[in-house]
Amino acid sequence: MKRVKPVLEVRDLTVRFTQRDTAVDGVSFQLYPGEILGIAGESGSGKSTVARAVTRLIDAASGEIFLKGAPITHVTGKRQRAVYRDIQMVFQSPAGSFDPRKTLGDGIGESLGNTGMKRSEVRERVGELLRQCGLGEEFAGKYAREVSGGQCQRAAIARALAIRPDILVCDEAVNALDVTVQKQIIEVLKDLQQEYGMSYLFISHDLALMQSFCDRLLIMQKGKIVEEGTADEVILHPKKEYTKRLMEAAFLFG
Amino acid sequence: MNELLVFDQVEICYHGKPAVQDISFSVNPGEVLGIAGESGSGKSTLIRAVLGILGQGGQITKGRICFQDRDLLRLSERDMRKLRGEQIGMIFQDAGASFCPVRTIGDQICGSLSAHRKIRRRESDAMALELFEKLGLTEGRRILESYPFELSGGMNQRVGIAAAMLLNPALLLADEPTSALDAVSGRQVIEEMRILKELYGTAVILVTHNIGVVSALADRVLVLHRGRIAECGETSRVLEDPQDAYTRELLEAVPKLRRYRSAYRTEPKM
Amino acid sequence: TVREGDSSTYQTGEESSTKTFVFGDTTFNAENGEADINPRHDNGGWACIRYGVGETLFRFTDQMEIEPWLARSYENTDELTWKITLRDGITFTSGRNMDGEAVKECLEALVSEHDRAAGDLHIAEITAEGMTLTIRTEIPVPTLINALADPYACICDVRAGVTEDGIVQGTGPYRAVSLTPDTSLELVKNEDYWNGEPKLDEITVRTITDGDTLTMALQSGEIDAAYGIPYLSYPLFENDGYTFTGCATSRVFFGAMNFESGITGDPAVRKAIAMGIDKEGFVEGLLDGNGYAATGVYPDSFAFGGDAVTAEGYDPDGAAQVLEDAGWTDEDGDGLREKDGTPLVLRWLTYPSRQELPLLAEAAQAMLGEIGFRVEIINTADHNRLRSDSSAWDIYVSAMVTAPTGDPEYFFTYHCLDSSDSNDGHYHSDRLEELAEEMARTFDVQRREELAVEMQQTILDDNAYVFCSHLRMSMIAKAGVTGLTAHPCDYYEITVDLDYE
Amino acid sequence: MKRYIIRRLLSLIPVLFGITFLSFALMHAAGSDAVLQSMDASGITLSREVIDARRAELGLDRPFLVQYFSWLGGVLTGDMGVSYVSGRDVFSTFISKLPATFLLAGASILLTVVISLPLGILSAVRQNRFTDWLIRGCSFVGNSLPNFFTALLLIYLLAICIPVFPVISEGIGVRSAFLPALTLATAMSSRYLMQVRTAVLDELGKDYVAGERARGIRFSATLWKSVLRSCMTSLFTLLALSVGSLLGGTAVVESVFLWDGVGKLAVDAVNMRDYPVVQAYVVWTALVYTAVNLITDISYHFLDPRIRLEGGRR
Amino acid sequence: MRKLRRTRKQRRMRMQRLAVFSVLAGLLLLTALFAEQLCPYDPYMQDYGSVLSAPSPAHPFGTDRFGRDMLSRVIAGARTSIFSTLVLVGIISVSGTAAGVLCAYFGKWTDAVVMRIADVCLAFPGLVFALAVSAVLGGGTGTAVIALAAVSWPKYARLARSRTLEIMSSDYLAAARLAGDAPGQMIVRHILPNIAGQILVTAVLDMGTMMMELSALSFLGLGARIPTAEWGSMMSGGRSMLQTYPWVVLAPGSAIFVTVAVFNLFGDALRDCLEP
Ligand SMILES: Nc1ncnc2c1ncn2[C@@H]1O[C@H](COP(=O)(O)OP(=O)(O)OP(=O)(O)O)[C@@H](O)[C@H]1O
Ligand SMILES: Nc1ncnc2c1ncn2[C@@H]1O[C@H](COP(=O)(O)OP(=O)(O)OP(=O)(O)O)[C@@H](O)[C@H]1O
Ligand SMILES: [Mg+2]
Ligand SMILES: [Mg+2]
Repeated sequence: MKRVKPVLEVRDLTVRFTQRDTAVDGVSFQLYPGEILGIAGESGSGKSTVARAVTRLIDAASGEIFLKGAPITHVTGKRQRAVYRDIQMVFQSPAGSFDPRKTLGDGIGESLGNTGMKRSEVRERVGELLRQCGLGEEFAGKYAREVSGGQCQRAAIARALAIRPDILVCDEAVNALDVTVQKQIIEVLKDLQQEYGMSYLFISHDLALMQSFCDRLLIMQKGKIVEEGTADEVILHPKKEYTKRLMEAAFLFG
Repeated sequence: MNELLVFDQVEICYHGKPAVQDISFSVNPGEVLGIAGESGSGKSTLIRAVLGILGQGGQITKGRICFQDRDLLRLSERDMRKLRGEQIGMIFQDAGASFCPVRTIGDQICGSLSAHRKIRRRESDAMALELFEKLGLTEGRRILESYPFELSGGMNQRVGIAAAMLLNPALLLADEPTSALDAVSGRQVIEEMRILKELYGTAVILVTHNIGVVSALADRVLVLHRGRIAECGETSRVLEDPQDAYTRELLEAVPKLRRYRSAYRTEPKM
Repeated sequence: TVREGDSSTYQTGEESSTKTFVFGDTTFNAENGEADINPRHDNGGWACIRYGVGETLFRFTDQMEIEPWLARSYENTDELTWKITLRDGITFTSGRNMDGEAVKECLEALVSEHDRAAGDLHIAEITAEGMTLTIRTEIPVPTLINALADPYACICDVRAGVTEDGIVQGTGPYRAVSLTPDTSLELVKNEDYWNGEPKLDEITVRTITDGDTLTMALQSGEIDAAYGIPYLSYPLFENDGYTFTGCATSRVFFGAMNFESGITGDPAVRKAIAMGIDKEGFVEGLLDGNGYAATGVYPDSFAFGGDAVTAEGYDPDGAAQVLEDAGWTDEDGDGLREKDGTPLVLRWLTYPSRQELPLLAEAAQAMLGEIGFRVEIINTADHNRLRSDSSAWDIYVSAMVTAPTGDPEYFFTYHCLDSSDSNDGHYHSDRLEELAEEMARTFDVQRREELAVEMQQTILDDNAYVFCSHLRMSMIAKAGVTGLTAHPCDYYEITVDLDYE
Repeated sequence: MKRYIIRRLLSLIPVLFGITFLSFALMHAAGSDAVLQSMDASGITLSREVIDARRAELGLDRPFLVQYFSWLGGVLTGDMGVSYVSGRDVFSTFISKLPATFLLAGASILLTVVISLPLGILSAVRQNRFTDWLIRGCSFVGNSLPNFFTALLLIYLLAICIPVFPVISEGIGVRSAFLPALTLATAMSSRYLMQVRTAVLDELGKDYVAGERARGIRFSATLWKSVLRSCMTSLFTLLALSVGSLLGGTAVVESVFLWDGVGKLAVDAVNMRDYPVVQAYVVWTALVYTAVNLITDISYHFLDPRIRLEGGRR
Repeated sequence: MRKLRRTRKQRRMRMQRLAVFSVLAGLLLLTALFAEQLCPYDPYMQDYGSVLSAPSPAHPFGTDRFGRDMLSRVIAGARTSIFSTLVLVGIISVSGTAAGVLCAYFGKWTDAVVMRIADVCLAFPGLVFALAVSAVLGGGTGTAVIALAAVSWPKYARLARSRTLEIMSSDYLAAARLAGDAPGQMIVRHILPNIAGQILVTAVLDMGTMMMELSALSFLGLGARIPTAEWGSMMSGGRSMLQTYPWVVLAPGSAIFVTVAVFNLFGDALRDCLEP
């Protein structure tokens, strides 16, 4: 592939929640600028855990993570916060990722406020982001519990895009959405990628969607990467039995 | 008379604000009705209204909902309780959360059976095991002895279906039974519902925003858009020749798995 | 050998022939130093004598005069020698005969084990000869006979020893069979009592520290007589169902002035305080008549007490005038007097464990407030440390027994002299020192009484102390109980006369 | 599990150390001591020499730290010293009074559960209806009554107006235990009842309640079989936590009812500044309290399958 | 239709309830504030002429053993009792919450040390503590407040700690971290607002309990200084009069009851509205 430096590189990442069980076991991959890397795999295979580890929300037991060539495996404090200018994430459960006592607008504008942007500017930008993700501006004043799951997830995507990170980690970001909205969001993501050269780490179990959206695919099983390749390669010519089973199921939905 | 469930000009409000309006449709015995639509369009609201479990702040403000020619809105809580489970079953989006976390599955299945008929634990276990087998659930014994949190999401979902089906209801309400699941488990759930439909002739209302699921299972499909019915008709007709603009949009948006050459043997059943 | 008491002798109505009696008492507890009835242990003698187990060689009459009890007579041969003849035919409940030897052993054990007794008696040597006992003291001790009437001098059989629970064998009308500290004491009749036949077969003394519980226990009939019922519950018993007995004791509520203080160092202020406290009002209004307004150190029942002396009477206007004359004036009209910029703030140190003390403080606060004082009450359990710091208080108000041995010297020795340990206010009077010296040398009872009056008058004239009230000791019994009489010395409760119909 | 218990036991050590040291230090700071205190109570003035001699006898003249460590050393070798006041062995006195207190505490916990569990549940189920208001009203009354007052009221009603129970306990027995236990239970119930109500209300809002409703299960069955079982652990914890205030309460109640237990002993000892007894009491309360909470924590592992099977989440 | 009306009515009732109880609680506070102006008599004026007189038109709650008007004393006591309770509850809820949040947030040894201290305080008999504190600092309401605060804060620390831990594992806190919040910001913006409701409700519900505990100390002479009117000490001071002069006990007793009830119901209503 391209001989450019990866924006995100993960080497031998291992994460343990308990002493015995290893949630992620020696995972390595690279994410190149402007690339969309998909991670698929059955439930509990460690997809979310990878996402949380690369965003430094949980500590890796071993292995290394490089962001634009710089190691971020163990950064803390200010430097960790600096990392979040480059990398953002959309969480799996939309409702739980908004503070129940803050409006969606507050949540979306939080990162902007932290960069020192003025209140009024923040408000404007929030409105813009909401519109971009297919929501009306009035949603800025609503609380997570007052909107449906899909609406909430769109707000979460707006939040992640607010400071235009270089890397966006989407943990099943569009699964809760109905297809029309899903399509709309995917369009937004594609536009952003084209415009700013953003890279995505796209976690999903919707293979059809991934086939059309992702450049490369990783298939995870029990914390390990079992298969890796371009989206078409993996989907159309799966090598492992596990991947085949996954595909078989996916066709049913298509 | 032959309609099992009839919605007649129903309007449902949350805290006085209408969530769905002017909904009329019916379900015949043994028929699978798919309800599709964008999120927030009121799909869950409709089926929760049938069981009268709208929760805080929700109520039916207009129209009638009739089940087997009985107006559900006029039934006493007591009669309603007899209907629930026995006549109308329900599968939740997150079936795991609809089981009590500190009792075993077997215990709770027995509990829901004995709420409607005299039954002993051994009998209920036997019935459950038999159904599990029909549904292709292996390790039935272990499941019965497990707590909900010990089972994976897919397992919980399938147990939820089984628990609802054990009472052999005339109508089964399923609220996004697959959306929380990965493809493998989701597929199993769909398989099972098909089996049930064929075995028992249960009518099903299936709420989902996955058109694939709708096309795999539903006889008829109802498309909701912003709380109103956008389109309603035979599944094949709606999918192939959508009349409504929104339905068309919906169908176009569905990502399709491209299959260059028949690289893969398994044909989708539909 | 010791007879071990069995704990379950008491059973209500076991047999109609057995006469049982339950006496409830708030004071029979370790807090009062009465953990048991061993006279050599703290104030155990109080319990020993009160509950009719032990008796002393001498006792007090109702007029607080000394009379022989286990002794027949005494003779003061010289300043250092006392000859005491014992009564014949008395046996301890252990069975041993009470003779000179037994009493000698007992007193020797007492002075070796009981610090206060040793300090009072100054015994150099005791010799016993049949029924006579000769006591030689190290220094002249005019109050020796009084000290022998103190409860600690209960005569017990030392050879019979003390059980683990603290039971001793005395000569009283009842014999202790079992004792649980802070809970109960079981007594049975002493069949061989020397002074009449005890009327009751079994007595239980229950420690009921909580006054309200005691009240209700008497109401419900679970106890037959009680000591220490709160005054405010008295109306419940003022009917035919109950009888009262009470009299003034030498326990006095009094304030000691601090002579180091800028406030109470001023004689006018002291005088104003003495004049400004309405003792009658306190006694009538707050103690509901269950106390006696005090003039001096001792109550009426003592020959040298009561009206034998004079003190400032209640006169608020006069008190105000005294202050006014001394330059304590209220310039700014806020009701608080000041002199040279010093406000008339009186720090009133007292403690909560005796419930009447805070009441007195509160009453005085209002009374003295009328005449231009501001009274700051320091009500703390830590008063003993505070009072030794003379910069921390102006008046220290406590409740103390002033004549435990019936003799007047005790109070002055402990409270008023330069050498007194409790003279924390550093009161000093040349005249008082002189009189005290004379008192220490005087054996003549008449003269001692005169001295006592004079000494009291001295401290009262200096307004060094203000005596507010003597405590009335009361017992309430079910109607039908006879022979239960309150005694001014507070020592005698259960006697051979106690009976009920 | 074993490791968990061991870890909990180890964490007890600094706690006990802290408690003993603090109490020792504080009692000293509180001024006065057994000797002076007995002087106040009896009203007999003692001379300085007598006071000093007695203090020396009790070892009260030694430096504070020496006293503390000598006491602590004794405790570790099973010797809690002798009472300054009665001169008895503290440890054996304590042991002899423990059963009475345990009986009382046990009885009041039992009564509390019997009173507040059904009422709390009823109150939750009938939220904001008349029954709820009535029950809560009673709980406020119970909450506003100091222990001593409840005690007097109960004695007055049940021993004097209707003489069914004795005022002063006739030894340690069920009949005697009833009134003191009821006193303690009144205070505890009125608080516990509200906690039960809250816990049940919380639980009633959970998804599975709707789930069981949809399955047509009778509400009463849901309540007894699922809701109660689910909130059992939190109810248990709350009950265990309230053992703390129960232990405090026994002190007052035992004194009023003359119940010959540790609480009464402790109140007397505090009044008397009888350090060895106070120390013993403090250590004892702390031990029991910590033990009760330890047992509760461990019993979770049996009560709540979520914790039992996940292996010690905390 | 019927259901609709009921739910709407319920919502309205809930707001009404909050309004009613906040008005009542406000009234209590006002009484405490303007106690001096409201007293019909001087609450400290002794009158041996009418000692322990039964309730009458002149003295609606009767008089106490000093002949002071009980109604005036109950009103005057509102200030001491309610304010000292407010201060106490304020101290313990704020300090306990702070300790709990910091423990949960910084974990490790901070947590271990602070929670061990909390264990010590929790298992410590309050009476001993109160005795000592009052000896060192002298008696008075302040002392009692300090003594009680020392043994009651752990409850809040525990509550705050467990809630904070719960919040810390939530996705929205992860989102806040991703938004670049510093620890302080996260605590102030997300953790505190989310636990505040529960802490507030607990604190309001604690008012009654704490009022009782304060009065228990007054009873031992460790609380309010003589002759300060304070409900608890008035009640304990009158304990012997329950049978003979019941009004002396019942007047402050009912004042405590009313306050406890009002604050409890206010707390309940507040919770219903804060956490639907
Ligand atoms: N906070 C946690 N504590 C303990 N174990 C955890 C935790 N989070 C995840 N795990 C475990 O780690 C493993 C991987 O979980 P992860 O959430 O990464 O799976 P996933 O692939 O995202 O699954 P899904 O598709 O269901 O989201 C699972 O076995 C899970 O039980
Ligand atoms: N408890 C509630 N209180 C207030 N509004 C509600 C409540 N539940 C749902 N709504 C509103 O009602 C509308 C319909 O909600 P519903 O949950 O039925 O949507 P849905 O079609 O199931 O969406 P999704 O596919 O996201 O689950 C939405 O606009 C939602 O915001
Ligand atoms: Mg995941
Ligand atoms: Mg829904």
